Amino acid sequence: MKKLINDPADVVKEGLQGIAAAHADRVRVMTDPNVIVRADAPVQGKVGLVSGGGSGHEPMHGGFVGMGMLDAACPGEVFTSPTPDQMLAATKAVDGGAGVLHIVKNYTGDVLNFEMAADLARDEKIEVEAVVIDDDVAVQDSLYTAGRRGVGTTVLAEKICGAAAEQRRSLAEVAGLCRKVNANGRSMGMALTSCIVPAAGNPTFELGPAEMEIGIGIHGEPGRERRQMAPAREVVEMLATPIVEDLPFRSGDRVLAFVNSMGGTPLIELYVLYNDLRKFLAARGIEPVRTLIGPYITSLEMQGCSITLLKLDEELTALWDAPVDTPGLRWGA
Amino acid sequence: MKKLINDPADVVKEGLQGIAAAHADRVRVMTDPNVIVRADAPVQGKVGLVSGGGSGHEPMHGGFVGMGMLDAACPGEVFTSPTPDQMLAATKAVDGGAGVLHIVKNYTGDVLNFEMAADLARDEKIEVEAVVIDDDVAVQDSLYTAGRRGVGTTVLAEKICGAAAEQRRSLAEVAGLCRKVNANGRSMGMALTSCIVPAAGNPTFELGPAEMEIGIGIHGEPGRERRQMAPAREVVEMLATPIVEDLPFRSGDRVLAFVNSMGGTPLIELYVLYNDLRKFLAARGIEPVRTLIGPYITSLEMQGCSITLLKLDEELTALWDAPVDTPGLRWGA
Amino acid sequence: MPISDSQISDWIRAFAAAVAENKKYLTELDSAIGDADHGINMSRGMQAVLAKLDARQAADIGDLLKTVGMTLVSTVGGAGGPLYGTLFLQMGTSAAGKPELSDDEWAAALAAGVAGVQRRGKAEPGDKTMIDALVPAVEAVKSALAEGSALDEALRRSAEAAREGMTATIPLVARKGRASYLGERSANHQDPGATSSWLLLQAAADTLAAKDSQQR
Amino acid sequence: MPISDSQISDWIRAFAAAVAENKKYLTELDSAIGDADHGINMSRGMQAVLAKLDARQAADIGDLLKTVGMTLVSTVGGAGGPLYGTLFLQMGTSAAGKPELSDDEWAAALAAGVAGVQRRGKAEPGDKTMIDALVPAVEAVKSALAEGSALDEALRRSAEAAREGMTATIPLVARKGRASYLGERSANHQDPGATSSWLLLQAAADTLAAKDSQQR
Ligand SMILES: Nc1ncnc2c1ncn2[C@@H]1O[C@H](COP(=O)(O)OP(=O)(O)O)[C@@H](O)[C@H]1O
Ligand SMILES: Nc1ncnc2c1ncn2[C@@H]1O[C@H](COP(=O)(O)OP(=O)(O)O)[C@@H](O)[C@H]1O
Ligand SMILES: [Mg+2]
Ligand SMILES: [Mg+2]
Ligand SMILES: [Mg+2]
Ligand SMILES: [Mg+2]
Repeated sequence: MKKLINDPADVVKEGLQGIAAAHADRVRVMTDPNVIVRADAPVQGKVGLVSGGGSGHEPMHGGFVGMGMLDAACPGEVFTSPTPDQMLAATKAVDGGAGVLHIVKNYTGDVLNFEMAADLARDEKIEVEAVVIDDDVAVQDSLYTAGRRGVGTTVLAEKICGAAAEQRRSLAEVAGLCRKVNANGRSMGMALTSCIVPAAGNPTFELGPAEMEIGIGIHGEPGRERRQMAPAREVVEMLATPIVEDLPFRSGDRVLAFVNSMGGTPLIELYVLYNDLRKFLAARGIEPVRTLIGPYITSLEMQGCSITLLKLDEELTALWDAPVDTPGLRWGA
Repeated sequence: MKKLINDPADVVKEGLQGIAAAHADRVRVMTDPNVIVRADAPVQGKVGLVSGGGSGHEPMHGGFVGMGMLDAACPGEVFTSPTPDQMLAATKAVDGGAGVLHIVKNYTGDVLNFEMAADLARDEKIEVEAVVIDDDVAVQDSLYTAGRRGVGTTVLAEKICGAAAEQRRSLAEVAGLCRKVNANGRSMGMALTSCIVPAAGNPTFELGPAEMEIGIGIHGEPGRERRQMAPAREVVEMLATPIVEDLPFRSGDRVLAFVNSMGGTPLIELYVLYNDLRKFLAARGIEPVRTLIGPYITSLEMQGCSITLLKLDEELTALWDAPVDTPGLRWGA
Repeated sequence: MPISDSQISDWIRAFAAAVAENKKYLTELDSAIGDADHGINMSRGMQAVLAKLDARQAADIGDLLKTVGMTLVSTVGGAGGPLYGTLFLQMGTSAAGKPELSDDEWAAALAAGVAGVQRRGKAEPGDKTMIDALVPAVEAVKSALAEGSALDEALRRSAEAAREGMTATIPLVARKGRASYLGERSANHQDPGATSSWLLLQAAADTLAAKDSQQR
Repeated sequence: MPISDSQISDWIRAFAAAVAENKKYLTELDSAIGDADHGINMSRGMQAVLAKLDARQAADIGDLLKTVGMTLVSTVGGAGGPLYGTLFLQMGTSAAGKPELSDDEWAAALAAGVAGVQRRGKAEPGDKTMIDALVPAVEAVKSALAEGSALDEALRRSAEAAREGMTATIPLVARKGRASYLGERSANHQDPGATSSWLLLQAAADTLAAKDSQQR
């Protein structure tokens, strides 16, 4: 296992200490339980935004704490959802009297832990709403699954809801907006290599030198199918076709196109992919009016990518463009 | 070779097309010869900033074109310095009447090509100054080498000089500032894995499963020595000790600490490294008052990191904090 | 002879030991159809539980079980944390204020715990989850006691039912949890959660009944 | 019998062919002590030169050589581009306006080209660069002609001197270019640039002299 770490058991703790020290101007890190909080939390009169999930997806979620995005993030162990006491502590720390929104990725663990946390917070008289993000078209949404996973759209929802909360919109409005983003966002991912969970020490799955895994999640779990390596333009088609067909995205739609690295894929490849994606979209009359290209929701050092499309209207576009000032996403501030 | 590309020969071209499409609001991409230019270039009365180098280091340099940083970048083939005609075209495109600064990384190829370009530009009556960045302490600076390589400090110099140029400082002043940044910045890098140049198709060097290469450059070239894998805190010591001793950085110094991924190392590991770096610095009384943590000057998908320290004074700090609006670095705008 | 507070402690310690011993095995089962952490997570949680038990002041069994539940909830994470946490929390509620448990009170507590897991996770038997081991275990202990079996026999039958339920998950296609994303690819693998649940019931048979017969 | 414009073309084409043939070899030499691109870069440049030659209008030799130089400068990049570009540009200046070259004019043009490379790259013989092949080649052609040798003999001795210079780079520790970063680790490897320079001089011996003797 080749990693720039010390003891595998200390990765999350030391990573948090690093974040705390590097971004002391923006965030405060609480330990026992672990929570990353906006330095100026709670912001009075503002809906508090809390998210969280397993570690190993950096910059999500801790890197998105700050003005215009999250008020707090709860980092779990690597790829393991955090616990209710973290979420409760986060919720209490960011409650500015206007209620708290939990943005939850749809995994059984995340959902159950956030549910317990919301119950506990309500016991303490904090108004809490939860919205579950489930945008991964690789999972058949049916009675026979735990539902679609929450992936790339989570980042976009956190940004957009963060902007709305800064405008002092109500908890009901911000939650409604979060559901709207989720309803209009679709994602799918793939891997060229597995990642290695530090505590496990070896790759979660094995791929041959000419194989790739299509429809993966973000926890190193196996995907929908294994295929022979293909050129970027075919990979884009494999990912973008189910995305576009699912919503469906139609000619004339204006979208935010998000090309994400799973961690080990470098930027130049993301631009090659985006070049193929824009052609794919152009052929269908879909216009990418905003882009986000880089490693934003990762799986440790996994090589691979995911594509997310979010259908934009004027409201979402304006909220996307609004200032944001976090370690991982920053503009206008 | 596992890469998300089409034909290896088209990586640079398609990457540029992707950049052009993704960031049309900020940059314009010229082809034949390849140049990435600020959308609003030339900015009248402002010193034009041009840099360039081989591709494969993204976001450097193309991702740093925009308000407050570069006016143009010249992308060469992967890891091969660009050609004088690119640099000439860039220089002409950004000349707003106040002269043009070439920020050149110290590699024989980059230096010679930029020299020829400067001669050609002067023939066309454009005032050109060039500053060579040579901050890599892994190279013994002596009569017996081509001198130190230009690495991480380049990113910082581009940001800081870009801010000074926005303030309409003169060419002499901006060039002087660039030399000052170079004089106060030191870097060193290491690799856990080799990268694969697309046109070559196999790793530039081979490392055993428990080996790492210390003192590498950014082109997949071998480093100063090969060692057994070590914990992050020891890696930090191996890199930071020669950096601190070289300038030297002294107790009481305020620095910008830049922990960079070579491309394949994920953010969580950079934070673990930064956590060890801040302890290393604290033990020496050196205070990191600004941080930059992420993949900013990369070697394709190489796993590894580099550390850069820049000694700050008030002038440099203020220029670092000034607004910047590029695809790769953005704040305050 | 009722089940004592110290026997419940022994049961928890025996479960912790079984989880530690099977940490790699549980994680391997989870890498085939999940995310390769079930053993790591449960073992982290049970180590925390052991630390709590060692530091614990004497109190009633309800209190003991709630402490276990709370500790699991706040240290395990993932799906396993809230589910096992709920199991012990609900058992604790059922046993609230009791310094010892009769056979029927044990069966009632277990049933309450498993019902809590079902309410929280919404899984039915056959969904390929821990429920496939837990529900048969509750039924077995209840019907054994109803038939007049002694506690050791009832616990033995309960653990045996859990083992069978666990094995029966192998051919199933998962409909809950992370394994459900795999669809048909989830068949032919044993569910990790059902496996840890069997370890829990087996630990009960080994500790509660063993002491019970010694003390008889 | 002077060297004609079409012989110079043949020389360039022969060099392009030799570079294409040795593309992998040159790149391998460069991966040992550089960045694994010398063959790729030179071959990209010489392919561009061939395209230019095919499209070219008849003009003088100076013009031809300058076209080669400009094309290399704008297509090769790295250290090789400006250095080989300068070589041909300076040869072109030396041969400006000439429809054919006498033996001495050839030697003078080559010397001017190599002097240009030295001015640009500041390398001395012994620094483990292309200069180690080029400087002996110039000296050899000059002294052969001074001794009264025919052109074919002079070119042969020039190519032979380049080959020896190339081989002599093997034990050297590099002091210029990318290989210098390796310090002592650069010894025991042949310099890629010196190798391509030998190919250039060998191509001259094969083309300029061969035709020369046929036409004599
Ligand atoms: N909805 C559910 N109800 C009951 N048990 C479940 C449910 N979802 C998952 N499980 C159980 O949880 C186990 C996985 O636990 P664990 O690996 O700790 O959590 P995660 O899936 O979050 O990584 C599964 O093997 C399954 O038995
Ligand atoms: N200063 C110099 N003067 C002359 N030749 C040089 C100099 N620096 C490098 N070279 C030559 O250039 C060759 C490398 O060329 P190439 O690989 O194309 O460029 P780069 O080093 O930029 O990748 C070396 O083998 C050496 O012969
Ligand atoms: Mg998990
Ligand atoms: Mg090169
Ligand atoms: Mg799991
Ligand atoms: Mg080279």
